Amino acid sequence: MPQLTDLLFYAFAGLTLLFGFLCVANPLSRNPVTSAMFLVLTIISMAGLFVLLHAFFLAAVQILVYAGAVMVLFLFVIMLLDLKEEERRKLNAIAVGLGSVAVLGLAGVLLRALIQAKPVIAAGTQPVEGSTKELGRILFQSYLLPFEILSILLLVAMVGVILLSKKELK
Amino acid sequence: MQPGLPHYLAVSALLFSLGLLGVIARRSLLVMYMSLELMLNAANLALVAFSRFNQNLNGQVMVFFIITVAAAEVAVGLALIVALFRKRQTSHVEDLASLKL
Amino acid sequence: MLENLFIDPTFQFVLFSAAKIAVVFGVVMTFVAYAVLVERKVSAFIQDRVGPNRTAPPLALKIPVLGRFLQRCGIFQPMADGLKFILKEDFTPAYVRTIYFWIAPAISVIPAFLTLAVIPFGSTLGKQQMVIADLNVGILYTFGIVSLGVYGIVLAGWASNSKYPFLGGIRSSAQMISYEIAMGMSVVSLFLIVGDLNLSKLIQWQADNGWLVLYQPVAFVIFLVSAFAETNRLPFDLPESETELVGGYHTEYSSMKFALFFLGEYANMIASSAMMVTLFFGGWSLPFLGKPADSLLGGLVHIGIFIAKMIVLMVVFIWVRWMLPRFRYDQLMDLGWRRFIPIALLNIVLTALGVALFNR
Amino acid sequence: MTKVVDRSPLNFYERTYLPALVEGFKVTARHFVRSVKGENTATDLGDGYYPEVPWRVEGGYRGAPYLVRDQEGATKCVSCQLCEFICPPKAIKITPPGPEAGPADRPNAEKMPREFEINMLRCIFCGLCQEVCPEEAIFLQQHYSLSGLSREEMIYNKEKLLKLGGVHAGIQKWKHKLEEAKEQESFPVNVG
Repeated sequence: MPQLTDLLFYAFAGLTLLFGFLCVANPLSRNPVTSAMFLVLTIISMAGLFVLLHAFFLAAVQILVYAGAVMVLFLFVIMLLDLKEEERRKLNAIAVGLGSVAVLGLAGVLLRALIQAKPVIAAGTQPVEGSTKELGRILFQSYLLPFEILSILLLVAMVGVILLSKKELK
Repeated sequence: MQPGLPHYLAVSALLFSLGLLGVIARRSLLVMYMSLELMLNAANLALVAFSRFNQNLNGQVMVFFIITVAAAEVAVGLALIVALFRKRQTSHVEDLASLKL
Repeated sequence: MLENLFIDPTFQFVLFSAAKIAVVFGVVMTFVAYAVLVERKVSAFIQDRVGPNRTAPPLALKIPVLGRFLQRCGIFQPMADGLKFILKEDFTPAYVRTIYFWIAPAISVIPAFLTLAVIPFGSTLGKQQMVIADLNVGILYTFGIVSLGVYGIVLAGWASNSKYPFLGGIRSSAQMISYEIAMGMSVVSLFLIVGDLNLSKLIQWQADNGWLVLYQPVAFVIFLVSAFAETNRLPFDLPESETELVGGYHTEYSSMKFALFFLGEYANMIASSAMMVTLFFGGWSLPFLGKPADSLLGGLVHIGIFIAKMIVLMVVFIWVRWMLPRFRYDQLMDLGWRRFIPIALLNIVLTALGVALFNR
Repeated sequence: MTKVVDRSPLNFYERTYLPALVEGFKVTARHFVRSVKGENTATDLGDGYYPEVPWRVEGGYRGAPYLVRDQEGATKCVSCQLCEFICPPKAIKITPPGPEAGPADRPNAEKMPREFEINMLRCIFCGLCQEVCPEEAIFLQQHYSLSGLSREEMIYNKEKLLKLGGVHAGIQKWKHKLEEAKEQESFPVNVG
């Protein structure tokens, strides 16, 4: 009898891929808002996968940052720009065809590599628990320098965005 | 079958391919940008899976960094798109082919 | 076979969780209905009016004195309101984006209820912990779900395809993102002190060491004001301000779809009151009742204490609505970005210093 | 020239909004407590509340427009259609009698309206019809709670309007005109 968590993995994985597909290639709607909403759903179901991997902190952060802030920003911009014209454009058939071939090739190569790969990890060992405390300790001890660099990056991004969004670019 | 590392990696690979498909096939800057986010998320999933099955938390820390960088990147990218839209009244990549504003 | 099933821990877990969800859902729905009534009564009394005092089923009026009294109190008004919402014509304007127009009300209700899942509304009853899901990252979960609440409003504004709802939606998204930051930063200092993200442990800490509002009054003020902004209540109800945007994002909505927005707003109010009780006012604990209950009666008393605290905070929510005028939008943004975020940051730094100095 | 009055600058304590909050709380609490104790207008309505005891309307109130009869009970309207023309929302519709109609039922009038309809759903109670009427036949009266179950019901016809309007004995234009006319007959005019 399969475990509940195993079933949940297949459910969440299926949902993630389905929503991801509907996000990039929705056959019914080419509206950017629809894409954005499906991306939100993709992110939420991915948070489900994170929970199954016992990365609770990251699951929460994933929803909080991606679904709660980044995608709202996307939605905000889409609505602000009023992209009615975009929905009426025809797709370039050649580009879509060749693109699909390339993507299918890539997916094939990746999956083939996965199947042929020898598992390096011993099957019996206990998987690691992603507790928030442990994560914080590593973040502020081993990764302190990258963390500080990241904060400077955020500051730079903030200044850049304010500069870009000014009416007159001088 | 009990899902292990290969299962998660397969999902991640397929998600990455979907993101790539979006970048290639869709012509709206915003949707392409969203597809890029999808690819980043695929990488996140792979890293979390590695971290879980590899008995150390470094992968999760990396994901933490990626999420932060992605947030900053989205803010700057969207500001650029809005600025571009103000100048050209379009966010369609085929209309944005010239090098000068 | 059947007996085995009842002993099976997974089955028990599912059973008790389902029971808890059903009870919490029912209680919250009742609370929403009567919060509306209290709101109407309080506003009426503040403005020298009488408020709802007529509705009553004929049967109830047969009770000698009590029936009349209950009618005067408006006890039956919520039922009439609910019935009215269900029976009204459900009107979808011709130029809306139909799918989003239909799902937006649902999206605005769901997060409000999901937040309640991690809030410990009592200590223990029997052997069961009185929380639906005792997550290790409870507070982060809450913030994540609350941040999803903005989608309902933004989509409603956009899908209505009309100017005022659109302005309401845009305003609301900017407002909610801004105040989420201040809100999140204000609670960081709490967790610096307690050292855990689990809400049950947070309450236990408060039961042992005193309420956190005494340690962190600044954080409480920021959280309270941000909660007003997050729930779109006056003085921050700019997304729906009647006098300038007609009704904001729900201008085009009628009947049950409108009722869902209404429900969402009040459920959000309940959720944030419950959150504040949990974070700052010691949850189910009182200064002399700090131990998890071992008897059935004790458990019920703890639940009662939690609900009483929550009602007090909800009356604050309702009272403030009739006390303060609406802010201007620039004042709102100024308050969020230039006052609260720096103050919250400073508060975090000071708290961290305090913890480092005293908590060796 | 507009005069700009400088406000006195707020001090730090005032800029924290706290005094305003406290003041607001005091005012609302005072009203609340008085209402609960029953010392406010809220509970001091004497006879009762609105549906049972109708709201008392003050003199200048502009309610629904109705047609009125004169002191002898005759229709005052002469279907001049001025009100129909002036009506901003086009709520009034008059059907004049036409050439074959009989004489009016009162002196000094040639024709009465065959039908006179006011669509109360359109009416905005502006009072222009009353203003413009040369015969003083239509008045905005103090009827404020108009309701009905169908749209047709809300289009008031002549009979209904006359019944609701009643006899308007106060303003009797033609009575005075008749007196004046009689005085004119006994020329020279008695000035004293």
